[in-house]
Amino acid sequence: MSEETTELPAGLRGVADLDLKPALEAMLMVVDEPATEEHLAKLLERPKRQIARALRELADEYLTQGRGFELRFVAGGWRFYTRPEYAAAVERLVLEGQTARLTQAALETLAVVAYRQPVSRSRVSAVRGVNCDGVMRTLLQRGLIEEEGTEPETGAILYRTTNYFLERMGLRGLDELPELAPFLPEAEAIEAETQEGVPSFDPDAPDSEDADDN
Amino acid sequence: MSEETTELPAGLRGVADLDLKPALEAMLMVVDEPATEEHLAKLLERPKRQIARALRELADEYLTQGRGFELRFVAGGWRFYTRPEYAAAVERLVLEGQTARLTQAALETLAVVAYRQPVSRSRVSAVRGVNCDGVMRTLLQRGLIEEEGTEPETGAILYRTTNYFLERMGLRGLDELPELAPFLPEAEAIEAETQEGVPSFDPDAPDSEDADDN
Amino acid sequence: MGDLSAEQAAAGLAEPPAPDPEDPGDGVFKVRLSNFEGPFDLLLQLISKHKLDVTEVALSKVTDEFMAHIRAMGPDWDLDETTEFLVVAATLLDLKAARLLPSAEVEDEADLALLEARDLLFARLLQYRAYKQIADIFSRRLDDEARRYPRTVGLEPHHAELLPEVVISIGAEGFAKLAVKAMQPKPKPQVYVDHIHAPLVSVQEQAGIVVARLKELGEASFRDLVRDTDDTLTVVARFLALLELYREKAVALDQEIALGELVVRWTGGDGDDAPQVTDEFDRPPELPKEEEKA
Repeated sequence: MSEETTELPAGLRGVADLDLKPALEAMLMVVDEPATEEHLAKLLERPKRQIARALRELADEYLTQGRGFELRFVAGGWRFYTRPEYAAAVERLVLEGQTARLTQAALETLAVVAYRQPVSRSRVSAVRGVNCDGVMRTLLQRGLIEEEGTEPETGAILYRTTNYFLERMGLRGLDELPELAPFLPEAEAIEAETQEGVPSFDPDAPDSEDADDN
Repeated sequence: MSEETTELPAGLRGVADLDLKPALEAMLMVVDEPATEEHLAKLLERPKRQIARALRELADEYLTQGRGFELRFVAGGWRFYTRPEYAAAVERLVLEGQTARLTQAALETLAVVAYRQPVSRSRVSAVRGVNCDGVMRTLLQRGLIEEEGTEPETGAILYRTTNYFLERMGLRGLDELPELAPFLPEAEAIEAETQEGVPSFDPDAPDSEDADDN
Repeated sequence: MGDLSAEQAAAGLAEPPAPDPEDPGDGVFKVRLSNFEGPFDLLLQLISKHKLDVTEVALSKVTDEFMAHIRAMGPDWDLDETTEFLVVAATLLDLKAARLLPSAEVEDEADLALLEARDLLFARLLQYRAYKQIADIFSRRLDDEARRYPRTVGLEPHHAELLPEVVISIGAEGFAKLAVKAMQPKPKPQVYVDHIHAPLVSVQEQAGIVVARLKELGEASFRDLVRDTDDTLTVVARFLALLELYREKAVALDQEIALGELVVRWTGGDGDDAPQVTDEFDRPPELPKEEEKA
């Protein structure tokens, strides 16, 4: 919800006095695309060479300390990865509770993205009336949606559906998504039902076993 | 993520011989919500107590080593966070995800819900002396509170705080909320009085609760 | 669908630095522009302005200012807000009046009621203050926490590959229906109050009874006019009916001493045409102002 931000703009807090290595660790904790040394150098206001050396030292530390994660230089940038020796543990976690089907919340969110794309996360949350960050991550992870640029005014990341989504829906293109208009009258009926019924459980909805929004 | 174990694919490697701490580190690198000790214990096939100790030791190590990240027990589970000292660096990277601050009205309303839950809107309004419907909607939309059933006598919807609230507050659980008593001289006496429907403010008691809730 | 941010601005999130008084928000927003959040907040602010201890303060000291604030708000409030303010104001005035009386002895029930009202006001005020202090703690806590960013990076590609293929079995039409449902504006939470305000007793109806009786008797005390009922609402309805009849000059009212017997005299003549009694009191309440905002 960056539109609403009243926090100090990022640039206003100084980074120049921060200890370099922990600052890098903090930044890399939150990126999911490899971060280039140039980019990190610019953001942290240090020479690139200093950044490069610090990253290599960190990578060595993790190796020496036998950490379960590692810092790797991949595709031109640095990113935290799980260490392959512990893949078995990660795989268990990944597969635990995963199914081929999507939760009701995920399906609804996907539907909103499909018809509103390109759309920001905060907009999706606004439309659905609940925070959708967790569900959006799931959809990203399952390859059904992807990032597509940013909103010029706010800098918010925009999302669209992927080809994989079309494939799973059995559609040749987005233009094959049905028009919404014919379903609008019916929507009122749905509203009426949910207004008086138990709010979060809709027995007719597909895949309703998980009403949980995360 | 469901708590029950699904059948693991035949080819999956064993986790029993993995070193515990790095295995935990690897797993926590990929979770996107707090992971409970029970869950981790089950996945790694170790006693929960052993898991709990290892996690605490890891958290201590990161602190001692001055890492830019920390391992915290929040909202019932463990998760990696960036360390607050390095917020300035992280904020250069992530613009989205910064959340708008809550207004005084929203904060007060959230406080009442947190301590009185489950609680009806009218009860919250009664405590604050103003209609809270709009603010409650905002808190719902932002995922900080959710519905939890209805009051049997009046049919009024009851609200409680969410796990996301705990996450945002960095609390392990609701029991970590500060005691209300020190702020409330003779809290019990006041509670008792206000529980009874405040006769002089509300001629229609016991329906009173909802009389002002429009 | 830009309504969320507008809604947030109006309802819960920090307003822009220079709030525009012309903002088409609802009354709640306007109240906040005056920089207090309801009667308790105002009262606490006034008390702290005078550096008074809330547990000992003589509320009469801040009563005048409180009243001034209410007056300053003008006619813009909706009933909801006004009610709470008036309740507090009435209590304050009571307390102030009590202090002006020479004797502080607790003698009769009225004094006791006043003491109760004061205690209740204190209790609610203290309670509100407690939550306000907690809100400050919440605020600091949320700010601190906002400086920590959870790792939410998700799976590495080779892990994501382990996930089973997604199955979407609802078909394109089902998907479209779902989209419509998901994008449908959510009904605003609201509580229907019609049943509370539904006129259980009709003033028009009671007026008929009163008129019939007065035409027969010519003159009667109010006590007599309500002798056949012990239901408060009916008594109130008959009283309201009398006020309407008085307005229509169909009755004359006479009360020699305050709280004494109220004598009602029929002045409407002997004709069959009954005086006009409106349904003013029988209409359902106006819809909450909230609706207009949507």
